[in-house]
Amino acid sequence: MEYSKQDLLDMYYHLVNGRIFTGKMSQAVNDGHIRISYHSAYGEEATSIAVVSALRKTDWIVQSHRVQPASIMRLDPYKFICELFGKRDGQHFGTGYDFHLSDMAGDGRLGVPMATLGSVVPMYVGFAWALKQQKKDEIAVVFQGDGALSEGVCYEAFNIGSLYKVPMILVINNNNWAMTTPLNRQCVNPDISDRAKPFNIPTQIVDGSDLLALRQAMDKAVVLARNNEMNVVEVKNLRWDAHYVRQNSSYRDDMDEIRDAMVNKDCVKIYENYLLKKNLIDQEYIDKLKKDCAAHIDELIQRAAACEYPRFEDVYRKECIYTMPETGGDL
Amino acid sequence: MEYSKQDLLDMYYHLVNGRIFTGKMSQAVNDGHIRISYHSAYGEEATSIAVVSALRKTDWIVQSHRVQPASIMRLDPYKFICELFGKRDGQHFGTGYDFHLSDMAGDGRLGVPMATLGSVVPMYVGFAWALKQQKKDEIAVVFQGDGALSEGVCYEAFNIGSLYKVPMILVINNNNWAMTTPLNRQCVNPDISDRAKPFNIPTQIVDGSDLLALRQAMDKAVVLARNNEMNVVEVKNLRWDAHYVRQNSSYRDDMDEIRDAMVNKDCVKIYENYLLKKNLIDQEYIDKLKKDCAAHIDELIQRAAACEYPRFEDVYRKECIYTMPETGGDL
Amino acid sequence: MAKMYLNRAIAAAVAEEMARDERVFLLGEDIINCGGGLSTYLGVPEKFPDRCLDMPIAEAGYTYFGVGAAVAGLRPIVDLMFSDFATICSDAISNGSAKVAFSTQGKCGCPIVFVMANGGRGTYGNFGSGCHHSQCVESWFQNVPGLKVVAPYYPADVKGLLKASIRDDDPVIFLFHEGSTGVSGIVPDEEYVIPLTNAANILQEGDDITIVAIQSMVPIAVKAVETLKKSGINAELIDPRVLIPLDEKKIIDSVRKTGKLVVVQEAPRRGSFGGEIVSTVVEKLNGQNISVKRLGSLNAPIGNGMVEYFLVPKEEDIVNAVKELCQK
Amino acid sequence: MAKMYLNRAIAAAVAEEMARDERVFLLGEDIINCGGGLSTYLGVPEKFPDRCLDMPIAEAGYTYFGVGAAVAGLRPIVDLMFSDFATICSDAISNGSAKVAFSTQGKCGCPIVFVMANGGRGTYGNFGSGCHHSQCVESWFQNVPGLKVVAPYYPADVKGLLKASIRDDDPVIFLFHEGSTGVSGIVPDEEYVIPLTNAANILQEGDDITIVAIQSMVPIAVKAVETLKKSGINAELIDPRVLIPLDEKKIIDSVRKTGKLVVVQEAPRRGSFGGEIVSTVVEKLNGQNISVKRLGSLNAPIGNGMVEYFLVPKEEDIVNAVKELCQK
Ligand SMILES: Cc1ncc(C[n+]2csc(CCOP(=O)(O)OP(=O)(O)O)c2C)c(N)n1
Ligand SMILES: Cc1ncc(C[n+]2csc(CCOP(=O)(O)OP(=O)(O)O)c2C)c(N)n1
Ligand SMILES: [Mg+2]
Ligand SMILES: [Mg+2]
Repeated sequence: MEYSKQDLLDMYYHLVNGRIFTGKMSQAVNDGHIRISYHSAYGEEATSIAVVSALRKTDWIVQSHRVQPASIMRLDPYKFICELFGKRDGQHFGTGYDFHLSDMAGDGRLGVPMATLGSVVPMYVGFAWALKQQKKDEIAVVFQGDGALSEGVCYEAFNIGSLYKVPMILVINNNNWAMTTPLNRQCVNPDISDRAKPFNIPTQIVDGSDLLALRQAMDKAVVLARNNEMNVVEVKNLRWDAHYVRQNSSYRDDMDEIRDAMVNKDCVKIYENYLLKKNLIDQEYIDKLKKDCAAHIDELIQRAAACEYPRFEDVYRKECIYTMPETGGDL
Repeated sequence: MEYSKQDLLDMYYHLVNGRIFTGKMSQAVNDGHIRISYHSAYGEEATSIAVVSALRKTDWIVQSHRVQPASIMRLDPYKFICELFGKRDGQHFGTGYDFHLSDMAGDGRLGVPMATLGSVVPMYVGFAWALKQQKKDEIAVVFQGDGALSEGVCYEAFNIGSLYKVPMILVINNNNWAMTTPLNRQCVNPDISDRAKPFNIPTQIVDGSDLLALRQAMDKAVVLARNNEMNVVEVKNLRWDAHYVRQNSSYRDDMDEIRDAMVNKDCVKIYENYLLKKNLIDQEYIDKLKKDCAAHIDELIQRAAACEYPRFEDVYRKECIYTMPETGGDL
Repeated sequence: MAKMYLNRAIAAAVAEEMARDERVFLLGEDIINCGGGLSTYLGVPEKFPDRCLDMPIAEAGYTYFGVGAAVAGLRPIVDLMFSDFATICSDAISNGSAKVAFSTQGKCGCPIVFVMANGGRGTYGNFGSGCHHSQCVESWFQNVPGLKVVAPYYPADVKGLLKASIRDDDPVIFLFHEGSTGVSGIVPDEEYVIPLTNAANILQEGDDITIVAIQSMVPIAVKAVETLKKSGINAELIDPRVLIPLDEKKIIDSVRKTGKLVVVQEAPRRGSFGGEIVSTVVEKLNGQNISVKRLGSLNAPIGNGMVEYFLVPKEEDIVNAVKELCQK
Repeated sequence: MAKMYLNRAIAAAVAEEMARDERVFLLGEDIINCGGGLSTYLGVPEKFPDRCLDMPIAEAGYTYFGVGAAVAGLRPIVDLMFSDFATICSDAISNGSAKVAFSTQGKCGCPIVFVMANGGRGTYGNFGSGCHHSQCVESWFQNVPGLKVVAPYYPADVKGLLKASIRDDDPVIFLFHEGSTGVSGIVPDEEYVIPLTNAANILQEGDDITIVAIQSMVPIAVKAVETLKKSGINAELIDPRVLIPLDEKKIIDSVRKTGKLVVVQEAPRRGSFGGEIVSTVVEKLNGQNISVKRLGSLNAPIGNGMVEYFLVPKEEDIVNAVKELCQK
């Protein structure tokens, strides 16, 4: 498939912005702005970018805890940062963090996520079926990690999704680690997407450092999903950071691999070199873009830091507990 | 593999006895002796016989609700019938039915089953691991149906079982129906054992009407399990009866297939013909055996029918609720 | 007014609501060929073939499927057969459906009904199927904010409250009693809905003592009340019908008047919803000297067969408890 | 006597019991590389490499794995990280482990401990992680006969009761408080076990009112008691430590003396274990005029971040509730 210049440059912008955002949020943890475990997407940003770029604005994504670069393509990044900081201007008054961040009513089309791993897989099989049932020409993409795929509900979802032919894509971000447990202690076969095959679900395996390959895989996946063929894209990544920022990572026995990946499998560098070779960008362009992105995010961080914390009345409104509060009993 | 004459005739005895038992229990439902849904193994008896015949007496089986012919190879059939009738002489004073029937302390080596489908699969992965950990040279065989295999815990069990290499065999009795739902409304791929393959678990598919083929498959499976290789045997059966005896089965759209199976795929007839051809039995032998089995079971039924119901003090003993009743609080 | 079996009342409620609102759909095991595992939806699949979904035996997965569909704007009715199986999908219920409104800060609701057969059959003459088919689980969800819990007994109540539950914009656990799918009762011919609020029914007025009976205990308490009359004790009998939101006012008003409360339920006594009722009442009536007693099943698993009868409160237990309190 | 962090107390209890009985083993997520998701078993895997099992993220499956191993004669400790995840494996806990003794009619037990971090972190200065990481779930299991439920607060209690739980032959839900893994306390040097029976601790004697505080509310109630002393109110403060079996006697004796009871807990007020305590007390003290009040979190899901603080009872809530009852 051929992509337009604009398309290629847009992806580059999001990739760079995602990388810088990732770094800035790690810094925000160190600065005490973020006070809940922050799961960095460092090194895995291309996965987020490829997925969202391949979608229409009317399609849905369901973020996991490690795809913030995807979320900020859909949400006002200021609202997102405030959410991470637990501040009142957050998308959900700072009560959602990124575990519970959605945009159901706005333009972001972020589905309601779940912090119990795996459960979004069957949940969005149902969601996607409902889209089809309502004759909406929309698809849903769910992100989950290699670890999450051990949950039995994923298998139930493959079964139900293939029976009911739903417009959904599961993107497995296989970064070789679940918290402190390496993949080889989670399962004997590292190709996790194989588990969808017994249900006749099409699967692809892609290298997470190659944005264009990812985008091509996603384009294929989207065509299938629009034809109500649920399918799986497994992205082979390597988690560069600890499970959460500032976690003691002395348990990592793959530091050599990480160092190598940072040099030879950096999705930003690889894509940058591709664009340079195609003469679509030059060093000046790169430098300016990076400077602009950094400055913009810094500004948002400053605003978010200055924002106040939510008040009781903001968040514990009766209609936030029960949609029909009159039948919910006393708080 | 070659089986001794004695072995072949033993299997024949159990097969015939299992068939007759199955018929007699259906009758016991009609006679009002059994007052809980009875799930008949009619037509599927060979599966039970092959499994138990392939095992040592020290190995464990975990019965499902449709393998009574296996259970009576391990348990005193009088105690089993009393259990079905809810009578005091039952293995568990008639409080277990076949849903909750075990023989943990006696020679039967029936593991504790669960009436929530699927859950025995991970449970006996743990049980089998514990056997290995305790250096017992024993294996565990779990029966579950095609329907039960839709539960996500089965997939979790495949994963954990292959990681921890446990001496366990899962026998999937795929009889094409789960209650009133045909297999093609449960999944798109009828070969359910395929689902174990992504975990590198060896699988076999066998015809449930062919006792010898079943036995051979089980023999292979047992060798693997004794080497701590968890594996799966999928038996292709067809449920001849309704889900439970006396269920209205007007939903069945495969009556032609059943009629054909009763003539051409009857596991008793097929095995009988094999033995006849090998001159191991003759018609007189057959007639006498069937008469004896029927008479014996009739006698047990009569005794069970005469047995009294359990008393409060039999079953609600404090140590049946909590093994250490002193820390269980009041009843 | 016609006599109707409880399972027909369920089917009628579902069919009426599906006709009224095309967002309503039904999913569960064995829906198409037998109207659900307990034949509570007979006739519905024929009427609405596109909105009746057979599911594989994967309660967690298909309950989540329902939650997702609700988030996407539909109104699923999830049949779970026996309430015992709610354990398998309690993540979808308690962490899923119950949290949607809050975690979207009111921007999205989760209109979903979880229908389950609650309790045992032993109470009604058949043999029960034991500890994985006959549990009373209403209290397992009593401490999960975001859920509503409905537990009626009579067919007319089941019909009207199920309709209200389907129309409710929040997740509702709808429990009908397993032993009573074959129980019949008078059901109005015309359409009606029983709101989930202020739902308690005073089945008998009386001044001497208040009896609150939950679900299967209602008909037994009705008999006990008759028996007590003969001893000159006039009990007020209340069927709360809905547990969350509890109609506290009617119960408290009654106990304020009588000063005595017996709560009777089929669930094991310890940790049951009865404790919530007792506690709510005494808290609100601080200063008044109130005598209370909870009756419930033994704190023990329930066995297969006729031993179910051993566990569950009987008419005489209610009569004795009332007499004991009235003597004080 | 040494100061010890709560997570070290857990590790010490587990290591001691594993040394004592080779049937004891530990399984859960991230056991090997970080001593469990909340680092509560640091050092244990190095000491007992053959008896520490990393599990894939499959709570239902590995909890059942534990149940099976217990049935086969071992004594598993199943770590579930956050108690919120108990929903995922509640079939294994409630329908599995709790039913083994009964369904084998006493021929087989199920000695297993389910260890979980209960409640929120917000109470202790950090930011909590919201409605899937910070729930207080002790009441979700209160109506499942066959289970025992242990919920201590202080490191010394956690250690002694965890050891008793591991030695117990029945399934035990062992809840430590999530917000307090970094809380330290004095722990005896010598070996000790705190039996699960009669486990309530009277932390302060007093005649005016009884306060029963559950888990994270204990230290807050301790402060409230001090504050109340200044107003001349002498409260008796009881930490039940074990909820099932509840040490009813100490609580009832206390309320018999004081005539007033405040129960305070972090769980949402409605449907919580506090209702069970209130109900048990008033039932046993029929005839005596007792004033009661339950304090608990709002009946609402708990949000991420500092909004956790908004929900949970605070010292002043306890003080006010006590004063209110004492004025009557
Ligand atoms: C049901 C459930 N179990 C455990 C956790 C705790 N937990 C949060 S993230 C995580 C690791 C997830 O690994 P993976 O899915 O590979 O995602 P990654 O962090 O590598 O992106 C775990 C165990 C959880 N949130 N939910
Ligand atoms: C978790 C759970 N869900 C549903 C049921 C109700 N149920 C009992 S048997 C059955 C059908 C089982 O089908 P299958 O596994 O194929 O076994 P078969 O009856 O065909 O032998 C169902 C749905 C149950 N017992 N447990
Ligand atoms: Mg990972
Ligand atoms: Mg079947």
